[in-house]
Amino acid sequence: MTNEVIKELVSGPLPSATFDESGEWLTIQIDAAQWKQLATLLYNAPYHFDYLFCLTCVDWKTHFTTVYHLTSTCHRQAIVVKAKVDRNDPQIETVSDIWKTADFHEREVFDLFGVRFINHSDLRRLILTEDFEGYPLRKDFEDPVNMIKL
Amino acid sequence: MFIKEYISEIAKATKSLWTGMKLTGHYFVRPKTVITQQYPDNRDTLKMADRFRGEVTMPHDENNQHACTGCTACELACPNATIKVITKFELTPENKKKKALDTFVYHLDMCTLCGLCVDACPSGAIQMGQNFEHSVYDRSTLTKKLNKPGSKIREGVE
Amino acid sequence: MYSLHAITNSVQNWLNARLSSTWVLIIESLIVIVLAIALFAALGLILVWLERKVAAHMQIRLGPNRLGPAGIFQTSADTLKLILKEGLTPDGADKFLFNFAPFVVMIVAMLLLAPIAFANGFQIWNINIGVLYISAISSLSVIGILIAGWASNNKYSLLGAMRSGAQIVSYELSAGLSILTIVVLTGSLQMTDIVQAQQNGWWIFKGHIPVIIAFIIFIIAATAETNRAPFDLAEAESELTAGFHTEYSGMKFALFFLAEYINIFIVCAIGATLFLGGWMPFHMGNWTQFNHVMDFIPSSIWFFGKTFFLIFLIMWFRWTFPRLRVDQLLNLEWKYLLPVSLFNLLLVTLIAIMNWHF
Amino acid sequence: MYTETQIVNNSDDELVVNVGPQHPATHGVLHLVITLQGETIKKVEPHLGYIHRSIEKMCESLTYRQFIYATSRMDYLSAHINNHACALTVEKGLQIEVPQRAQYIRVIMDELTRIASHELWWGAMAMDLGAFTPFFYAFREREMITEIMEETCGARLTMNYMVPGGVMTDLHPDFQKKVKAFIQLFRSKIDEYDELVTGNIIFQNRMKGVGYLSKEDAISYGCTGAVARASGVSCDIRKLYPYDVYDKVAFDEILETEGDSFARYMIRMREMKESIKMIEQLIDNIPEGDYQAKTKAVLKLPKGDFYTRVETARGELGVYIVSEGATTPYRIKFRSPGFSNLSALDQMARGGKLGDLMATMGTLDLVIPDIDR
Amino acid sequence: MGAFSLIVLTIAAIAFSAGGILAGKLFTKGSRNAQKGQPYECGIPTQTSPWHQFNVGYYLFALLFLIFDVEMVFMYPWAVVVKKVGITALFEILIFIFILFMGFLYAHKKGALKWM
Repeated sequence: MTNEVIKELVSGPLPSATFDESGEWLTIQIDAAQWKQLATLLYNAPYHFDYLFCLTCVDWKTHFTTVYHLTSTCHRQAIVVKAKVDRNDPQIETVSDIWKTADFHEREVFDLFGVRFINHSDLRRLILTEDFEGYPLRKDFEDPVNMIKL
Repeated sequence: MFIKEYISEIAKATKSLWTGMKLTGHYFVRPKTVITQQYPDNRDTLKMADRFRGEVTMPHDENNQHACTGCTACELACPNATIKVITKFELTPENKKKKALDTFVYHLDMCTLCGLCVDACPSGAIQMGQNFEHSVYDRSTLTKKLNKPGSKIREGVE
Repeated sequence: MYSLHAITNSVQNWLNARLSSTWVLIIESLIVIVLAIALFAALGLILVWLERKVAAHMQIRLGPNRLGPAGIFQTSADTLKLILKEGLTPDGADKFLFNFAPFVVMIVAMLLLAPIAFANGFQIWNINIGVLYISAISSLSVIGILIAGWASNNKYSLLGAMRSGAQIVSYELSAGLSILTIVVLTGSLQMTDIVQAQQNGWWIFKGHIPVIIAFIIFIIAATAETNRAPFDLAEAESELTAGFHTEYSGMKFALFFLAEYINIFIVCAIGATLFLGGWMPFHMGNWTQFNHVMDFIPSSIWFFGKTFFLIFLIMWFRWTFPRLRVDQLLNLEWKYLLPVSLFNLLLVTLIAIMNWHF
Repeated sequence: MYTETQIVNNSDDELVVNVGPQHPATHGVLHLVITLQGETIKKVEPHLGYIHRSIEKMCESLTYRQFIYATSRMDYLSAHINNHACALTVEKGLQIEVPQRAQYIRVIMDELTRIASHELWWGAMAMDLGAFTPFFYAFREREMITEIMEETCGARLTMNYMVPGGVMTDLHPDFQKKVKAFIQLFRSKIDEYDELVTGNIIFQNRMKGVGYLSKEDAISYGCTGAVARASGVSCDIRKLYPYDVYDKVAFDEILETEGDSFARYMIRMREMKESIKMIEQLIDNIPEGDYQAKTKAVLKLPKGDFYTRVETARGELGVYIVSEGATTPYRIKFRSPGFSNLSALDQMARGGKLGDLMATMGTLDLVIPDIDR
Repeated sequence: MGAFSLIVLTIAAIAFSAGGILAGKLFTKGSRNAQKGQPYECGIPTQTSPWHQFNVGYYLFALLFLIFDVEMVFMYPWAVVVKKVGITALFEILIFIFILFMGFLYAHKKGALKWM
């Protein structure tokens, strides 16, 4: 299975998706709204990206991108999906119903970036306390007590 | 058959338990196999590995000279801002101003003993010491001045 | 040759000659109280030290070695530390029961001393139903644990107490049945009779394999009844932190801790009496010379030697095996030990009736 | 702290028990909220963050040479492998060719770390099950490894030995001799482990059929390492995506299919033997040459993102660096194996007894700083 | 010393325990605060009281124990005289244990020994 096949598969239902092959793996860039559709597409046969091995988020100061690293345990093909999320109202559909591992990872991202995952069954702070204010991994986060500027 | 299975099960279980007991019993009757060290008692004979990273030291030779040029490479290499190099300007015999070390401040309480400073030092002025007994009653004593009072840079170190 | 029996007799005669019978009784009671407390304190100190040493040597380390030679004063120092600790009662606890529980446990442990024959003729109460008495009293200790677990108002304690209840109650059956095998062979419930019956050989040697099986079952049940690993589910520190005594601190904790060790001593003493001949020296058939040498060793040494051997065995278990799960624990009793010991009892009965034992 | 969310929705016969953060079985500050019905577990809910140091945020302000030291503190039992992963990522970005000698050294160190980590796991897991003695036996052999490490790397736990381009210093002259002596001793001692624990009937009963995780669930939960391999998921990064000289070593990926605690246990026990085999193949063939490639004093990764996966003692560690071309990473993410493995704990423990939870947790081999980062 | 020893030993136990606890009280200066009085639950404030009805599943074992323990008490007098009575005693106990064992098997079959 080559990148071309995946491209073809994705660009059919999602014509606005862009592809980037400069990195190690094929990267698909989409908007947050399209993510759930793409995720379902990728998970289902015959490509069966059944293994979400990394889920994270990057703060680009103007917007967030949530980054999903997917692979298939039978085809061993890895791809990266980057979904662009609005920074002022960060929300994206959850995929914890497709990949259970996303449950914890999404909670972590919610905790540290403040991205809300729609329809997540149990979206609470995972690492920080419930009454913590701010999202530490955002670039504009300031903690005058614990952060030392070098 | 049920009874036979039942009995063989018990026999197997007993045997497996006995194997374990034999092993612990084996060590029980052999006090020579004890591996623990009597730490404060063996302090004199305790030899740490040469490369053991216990603390950052600055070796001085018999003339009270060190090799630090005050280039602050270690300060830049340190991930935790453990090292603060304070420099001053000294006059060389040719009456030129030359940067030299004034104080080498080392915060042992912030040091993670990663050894990056030693790796970065171009003149080999600092080394990792083998001392590991760092406990003190007052944290402020962990801020150390590594260059000895009145020490000078060794001749020929650039 | 001196013996404890002679000493007690002379003391009694000396007292009788000088005082009225009431005063003799009071003074004797005082002596018993002092001796019992001294025994408790000494056993606590020695057994804890011994346990730590045994554990250490099995775990290829030295164990306590700083305080006194081979660290024998370590436990004294620990006791001192526990005395100096504050005995806390949690706010939510049932205050009366919480403070009452250590007393129950201690009283039970103390009462069990009564019928034990420490040496030839050295016994607090030569009760004619000694074995039954022990069965009856020892089952009371679970009440102390249940009270402690319940009164603490702590979930770990409660779960620990519940487990302990099920466990002690279950294992009492097979302990009782293996004790019964000896009763069947001896035909008496009195401790002294049982010891006397082993004059020409200990039951474990004369009773063929069934008695050995009974002995093994007794040791297993004794380990379980004293809440020792691998049956320490009531405390199971990796599951329930400290089980039923989670909330206890200071001397109240020390009493539970002590009671555990005293109970070990007592069950091992009973085991030694029933199966290993109590204070009876080791005799070999017709080797008169050898038997004389054995007789020369004081009976109290024999008794304590055998008891400590069994204690060592139980410690050996503890430092070798992982803990059982709670349902496996009950399975072991109800599916293996109980049927086996019932069957074993029948075998022993047959042996006893046919006089097949030596 | 978590009060509001938990109290409610307890039916009458349920008991909510906190296990951790101060609990003997959690080996650190993990906090599990357990709903019990009698002794049967209805739900396990992990609460994290007691040891969160935000290493990812810290690394954003550290240069590519500096940030590696911080990763030794994540999964401190496989510090070498964490450092290795970071070094590999930087090398991938800079396209540095690492000298053969360094590659050999790295792999040997990784495998020694894996053995040391598994030894500690073995002892700690036995302790969870109430057997104390194995811990000391495991430490006896582990001590030999830490001493070897101390001689060569200068530290016993947080080594910081792998740097971009190779390793920090050359091997100690005694290294090969000592490793061989260790291998010889370890082969005899691993039989003792089997005698004491593996064959023990109580232990087997505690482990078999406990904490079952199906293959589908293992994949879905993103489990890696021994946890996934015990369920039959082939996921050994060393085999699938070999890095450094792993493609030159003959070794098997250990797989079991039962998916229970005992399978996870056996995987790790067999992995130790496999690691020994790998070290034996490499130790005599370390090529002469440089131990570090020539690199610039200041490293700058090109713009882009780089992802590296390595196999730590606990599973797959992913290092994801987003670079903007500066001397420090723009964003760095560590995909830690323990985090995903922990998320499957609820699935595994449900319906078991309280004692089963400890057996399951023991075989998950959780290192809390790795989960919290 | 006779049955009087029970009282004596009880007094000894109480003296020992009370002495220890009082000695502890004597040497310690207690301080109290809200945290100190809380039950220990790994450092987390406890949420539900343990004093409410919950299913432990031990009660069946308690019932079984009751049956067996009572039976065992019957066996003690039998055990004492078994040698004197001879072979009849064996048959008697055979019947006794048989009935007991049938009950046990019944309980086993009914699943009473299975942990719920």
